This record gives sequence, C-alpha cells and structure tokens, in this order.
Amino acid sequence: MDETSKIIKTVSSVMFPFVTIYGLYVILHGHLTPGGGFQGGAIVASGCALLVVAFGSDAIAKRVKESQLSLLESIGALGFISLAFVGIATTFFYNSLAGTKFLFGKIPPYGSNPGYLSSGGLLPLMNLAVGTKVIAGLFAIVLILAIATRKKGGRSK
Amino acid sequence: MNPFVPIDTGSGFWNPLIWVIVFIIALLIVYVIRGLGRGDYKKNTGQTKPFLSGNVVENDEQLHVKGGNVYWGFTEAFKGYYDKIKNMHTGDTRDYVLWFLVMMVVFFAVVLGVM
Amino acid sequence: MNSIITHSPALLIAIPLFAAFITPLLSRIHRRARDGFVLIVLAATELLALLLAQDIYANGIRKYVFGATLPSLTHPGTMSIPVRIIFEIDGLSIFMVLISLTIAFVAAIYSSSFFKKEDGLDRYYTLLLLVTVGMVGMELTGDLFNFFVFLEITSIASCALIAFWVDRGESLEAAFKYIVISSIGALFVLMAIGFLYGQYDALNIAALANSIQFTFIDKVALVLLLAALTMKAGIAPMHMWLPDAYGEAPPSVTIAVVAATQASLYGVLRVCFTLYGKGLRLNMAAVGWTLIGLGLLTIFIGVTMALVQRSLTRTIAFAAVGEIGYMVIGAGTALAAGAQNFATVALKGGVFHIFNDVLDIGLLFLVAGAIIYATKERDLNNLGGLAKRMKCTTVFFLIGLLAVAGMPPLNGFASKILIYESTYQLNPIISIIAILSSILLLAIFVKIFYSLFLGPELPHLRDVKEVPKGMLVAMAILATLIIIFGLFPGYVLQTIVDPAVAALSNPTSYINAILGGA
Amino acid sequence: MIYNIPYIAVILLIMVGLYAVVFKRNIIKMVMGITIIESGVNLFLVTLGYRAGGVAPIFTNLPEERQIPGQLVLPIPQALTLTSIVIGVAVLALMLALAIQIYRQYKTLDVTKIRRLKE
Repeated sequence: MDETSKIIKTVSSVMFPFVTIYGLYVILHGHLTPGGGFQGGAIVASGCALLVVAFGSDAIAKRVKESQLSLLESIGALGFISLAFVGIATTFFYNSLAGTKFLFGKIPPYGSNPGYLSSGGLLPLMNLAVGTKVIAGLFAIVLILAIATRKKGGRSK
Repeated sequence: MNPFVPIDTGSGFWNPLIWVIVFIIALLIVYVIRGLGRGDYKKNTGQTKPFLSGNVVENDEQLHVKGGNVYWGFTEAFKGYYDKIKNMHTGDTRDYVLWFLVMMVVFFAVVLGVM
Repeated sequence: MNSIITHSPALLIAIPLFAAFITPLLSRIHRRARDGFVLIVLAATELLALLLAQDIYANGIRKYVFGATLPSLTHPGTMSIPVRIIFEIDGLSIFMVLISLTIAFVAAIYSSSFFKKEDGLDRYYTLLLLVTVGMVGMELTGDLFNFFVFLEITSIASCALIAFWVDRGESLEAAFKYIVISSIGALFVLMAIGFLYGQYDALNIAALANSIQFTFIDKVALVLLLAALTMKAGIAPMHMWLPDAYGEAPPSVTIAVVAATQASLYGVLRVCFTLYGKGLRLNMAAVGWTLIGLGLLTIFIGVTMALVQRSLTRTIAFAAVGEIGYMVIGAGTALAAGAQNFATVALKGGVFHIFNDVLDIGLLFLVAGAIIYATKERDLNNLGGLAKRMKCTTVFFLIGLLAVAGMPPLNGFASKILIYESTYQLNPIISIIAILSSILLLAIFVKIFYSLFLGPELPHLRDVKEVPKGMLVAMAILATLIIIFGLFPGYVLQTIVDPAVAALSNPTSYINAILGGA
Repeated sequence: MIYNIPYIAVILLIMVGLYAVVFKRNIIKMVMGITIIESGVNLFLVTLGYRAGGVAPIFTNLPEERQIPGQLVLPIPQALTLTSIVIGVAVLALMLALAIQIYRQYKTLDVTKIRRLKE
C-alpha cells in the first residue's frame, strides 16, 4: 500500500487526542451516563485504529509492541477480577466500597440528581479495568489483523 | 457404604465382583488345560513358525495388514450405504448450517405438531 | 472451612479465571513456573469442587447470589422475582463440574509435556483455563443469560484452541467450521432467551420453570434451545463439525472440547427436565421420542463412519459421536417413558454414561496424541507394530478400547447395561440397535488396535520411543478412573449419579430452592 | 402495528444473514452473514425492552415530572444486548483472523474449496 496523503495523517493526528479524551470520558462516567468500560474502550481503540489506517500498521507496530498490549490486557482483566474479589467477605462481586468514605464511596440521593462522579463504589474502578482491557484488546486485534493482511498484500505486489 | 453394591437395573443386576471371580476361575481352567499340552515340541523349527499356505515370506512388513484394509469386505458389502453416508459428509461449512436449519424445522414439526 | 464452602460456587469460576490472566504474566518469568501454577490452580479448583460436592450431597441444593449482601439472598427487598446472577448447584450441576474439572486437570498435566517443544503456550494455558471457566460456569449457573455467556466463552476459547496448530490448514478449517456453527447456534439460544424473557420478565431458570405456560412462544423457544444445544452436543445429523474439530485439534485440547460438548448436553438435559420440567409428564414424550430417534441415528452414523476413516483421531472422533447417542437415548427414554419405573434407570444410565464417555474417549484421544507425539503420523495405514516400543501406551489403549466398546468389567459396560435394559422395556428394537452398534464399535477398535500396535514393526517407526512421563501420568489417571468406575459401579452410582438423577427428575426442588425461600 | 415493524426487521435480518451463510461461497461473506444474524438478534432484544412512554433508567438529570420507578424501563434487555455485542466483537475478530490464516494455507476464500476434512 502506498503512503497515505498528508491530509489524512494530519487530520488523524489532530483527531486522535479528542477521540481518546472522549473515550476516557465515557469510561469514567460509565456509572452516571450511558456507556462504560467497553463502549469507551471501543472508542479509544477506534482512535488507535484511525492511526493504524493513517500511518500504516508497520509504523505503529514499531512504536507499540503486541506483547505490551497483551500485558496491558492481562492487567485490565486481573484488575477486574481482583475488584470482584474485594467483596468476597460478603459475596463475590459485592460492592463493598459503596457507602464508605473513600473515593467513589458516596451514595447519591434517590431520584433525579445532577450526577456525582464520586459515587458508585467499585463500579467506576471496574469500568476503568474493563476499559484498559478493551483498549488493549481491541487495539491488539486491529493491529494484528492489519499486519497479517498487509504482509500478504506486500508479498503479492 | 459398601463399595461392592451391585447395580440394580430394574429387571436384573450387574456386579463386577462376580464377573471378576468367574474370570479368575476361567483363567485357572485355561491354565490347567494349557498344562495338559505336550511340552516336547521341537523349538526353532517349522513347528513354531507361522504357516502362510506354504508361501515364503521374506520381509516382515508384508505380513502387516494396513488399517484401511482390515474391514475391506464389510465396507464393500455395504457399499450402497457407505456411498450415501459419505456423500452426506461433504465437509462444506454451509451444509453444516443447512443441516442445523433442517433439524430446527424437524424440531418445530415435532414440538408444535404433537405437543 | 465453612465460609470456603459457602463461597465455593463463586470461587470455582473466579480462581481459574484469575489464573487464566496471570499465566501470561508468569510465563514471562519461567515456563516451568507457569506449568506448575496451572496444575496447582486446577488441582485446587478440583478439591474445592469435591468439598462442594460433599456438602451438596449432605445438605441439598446450594445457591450463590453474586453481589448480594448475603450469598443466599435471592429476593432483595420487596422484589417478587429473583434478581442478580444466581448460581444454583444441585446434584447434576456438581456431577458435571466434577467431570469438567477432572478433564481440565488431566489436560493440563498432559499438555505440560506434550507441548514441550512448542511456543505460544502462555496463550494456550489462558485459553485452556477459559474453556474450564466456561464449562464450569455453564454447569453452575442458574441464570439463562449467564448460561449463554458461558456457552460463548466456551466456544470462543475452544475454537482458538482448536486452531492452535496454525500451520496446519486442517486445524484452521476445523476451527472455522466450529466457530461458524457454534456462533449461529448460540445466537439462536440468545433468541430463545429473548422469547422467554419477553414472556415472563425473568432470566432465572427456576423462576422461568415455575411460570412456564407452554404457550406457542414457549414452544418456539424450546425448539430453538433444543436445536442449538443438541447441535453443540454433536447429535446427528448436526454432528459433522465434531469429527473435524476433535480430529484436528491437539489431543489435550480435544479432551477439553469433549468435556465442553458434554456441558452442552447438560444444557439439553437442563432445558428438557428442569426448564420445561413442570409439564414433563404430559408434553415432553414427543420430544423424548425425537431424542431417541436422533440418538439411534447418532450411534449408527457415528459407528459406521468410524469404520471407514483412515485418520486415527478422526476414527476416535466418530466413535465419540456414537457414544453421545447413548446418553441421548438414555435421556430420551426417560422423557418418553414418563412415570414408568424404568425411566429413572434410563436416566441413570444416560447420566452415568456422560462421565464414562468423557473418561473413555478422553483416554483414547490421549493415546492418539501419544502416538502422534511419538511418530508424527496419524494415518492408520502408516502405523503398525508399536506395541514393542510403547508398552504403557498399548496397555492404556487396550483399557480405553474395552471401556468404550462397553466390555465388562469396565465402566462403559456399567452405564450401557442400564441403558440397554431400560430401553428394552420401552421398545426392544432400540436396545437391539444399541447393542449391535456397541459390538461394531468393538470391532472398529480391535481394527485400530491391530493396525496400530500389532503386526511387525514398520521400518520408518523403528526409532519410536515411549512418550514422556507427564503424558503417561495423564493417561494413567484416566485409566485408573475407568477401572475404579468399572469395578465399583454401584458405589459410584449411589454416590454421584443418583443425586444427579434425583435433581433431574424433581424440578420442583430446583424451583423451590430459589422461589420457596421468599 | 407500528410497534411490530422492528420485529419484521428482525425476521428479515435473520433471514438475510442465514441466506448469506448458506448460499454465499466466500467465507468473508459468511462472516458478514453471521454478523447480520447477530444484529437481528440484538435488535430483537432491544425491541423487547421498549416500553411506550418509558425513559432510560438514569437518575442523572432525570426530568422531574417522571415517576420513579414507574416510568423508568428495566434495562435488562439493553444489558443483554451490550453483552451480546461484546461477544459478537470477539467472535468476529476470531473469525476474521481465522479467515486470514485460512487464506494463507489454502490460497482461497471459497468455502467449497476449503474442505480437506470430509467423509
């Protein structure tokens, strides 16, 4: 495949931070608004896919190693399961952080409210863990598929 | 709990213990019969070698019947059936899905028609 | 101790899941550490399952509500239906869990020496543990949607495992067929779950079973569930993915996939006997007769096709198809017979045969793997005279073949005699076909035994060696279990099979465990 | 009547998907077919969850006149759909990866030629 044009590269570079920020917003506000770990992670990963398309898979693969991504993915999954283990004294997946004075511990008033970021107990943390896993996982999938198909195309040309 | 409980099948029973005892008795009988045989055969002569219709077999490998040929007669006898059933296994992924859909229709007919 | 048992339903899922994602990190440190870790984790999980089993046999059904303030709190506050994901473990669930975990443990032992020379194993162990999680989850869960999720986890992970040898086109082809067919099946399962949810606003199996009305939509849902799950269980004529997948996967993967297939069969049993169990005596006879017919077809096609295969693994795979038919016949007879006495006997035979089949077929696949490992050859025509070089393997194969063909005094006979005698009372023709197929199966395996192990040594197999110890240990575990189950079938039946059958034939207790406490 | 249109779309989607899986020879198109079936099933679940006059069960900036919990819909079907989408992504990625590998080994994507395993 030939190089993509300068316009594509510039626009993707400009867009990438915005897409990432939006994705992280969706992950962080998962317990308040529609969205959450998977959706936000998918948005961030689509930003990464944009870079793969614009700069070519080889250029990206030089910067990001697939083993790093799988490490990140394992960390995300482990984080999720560890958070589920936190409540094991009561039950598995028990939200033991809700109603405490720690971060995210606040219980919001019943009914319509403007939304409190510091609520939801373990849920925001779980969203973060899932988000990490999804970003790493989807990015790795996109990268691997791109490299796999490119090598084939390169040989036939 | 007694580990040697027999299985009750409703109309009969199965106890491996009895089977094992009978098997051991049969082995003893076999041993006794074997003991009655003659011990004065001639070792390392034609008496101990396999006899293949008088043909000379030089190479051991020629004696080996290959796995594909063991039941050749059986498959030949049921050739009509085997041709059909082999054609059924096309190896085409789409046929697998098609069979699944066909079976779903069959289940539909059974469940909605009879129940 | 008590609290471990209380939380063990969750731990049975959580520990392998946690370990699944630790293994890639561990394998960066050391290979042996990772292998040992996986073994320890699976052994610990198995131990936990045994503890839980003991508790269930003593105290009845156990439930576990995820995220609740109490593990047994199924209806928080003023709720009239159970909310949250609930694990409900009765005799049948724990029976299946024991099967799955035993097989996973054996597979882990086997693969630690089978894959000594290959790379990419950190993924392999992750996926193997995920398959274990999926199977165990399917068998523990009391929630229909959760069942679907675990079903998908099992199929995705096992598909990736089937394609483990990416350099073999056949493995890829088998994996692709498997994923196509199982994802379509799973989507229909999801559709059926949607139908049931739309009708009764519940996903809990007990709550659904309590309120099921046998309306038109319920019947459609039953059809979708039955078709998809029987397909995943490998019932003819939807069995064709099964020989492909079994035959081309690495053998240690194959036995995990065999156990996963049995988990789908568990789904069939659960749907027929518990979910639609309230109308069992009235409505399910037609389904029962269909299952008997399909079971006979499965046995017949599986056994006759096994005779003409040239690949060793594919022959065993077709024999495995045939074996599935026996379990289905057992379950079908129980449904068709209704309240007659031999219904329980048939069900006992069918359920017992699940364990026996996994052990027998598993042992045969492990032996096949040993032969592939030693000779790099899987065509029956190119093999022969291995008995002199691989003595232990020969003995294990002999045990496996006698067990799978239902020869006394091994375990296959114990469950098959229950099936024969009960189906004979329903209709003699069924048991006659079953017995004849069993004899044909013996003939097939005698053929394989002859062409693999007997006869003169072939020139290209002169430097074959016995396989490493790890593989022999794995085979020995299965062979020991086969002999124990064969010599003490009555004891095994009373201890683990009878609770499973009681759980199946008594859906009300399953329902009351969740709804009765409210 | 208007509420039944999504169900008709569900049936159409599933039929189209099954058509693609059963009659198309290119395995990429079969993968597409499976994805279309999945969309159909997801649409079915979402449609099941629709309640006329209901609002999303999110307390953040909920209009004051809404009755709680009377007019909030139970979000279970949506949760099911999301889970199903996540699983769908995994299956899709796996199938495409397999398709790439199959193309390398067989040099074709024609499903009628990818049948070394038969009989």
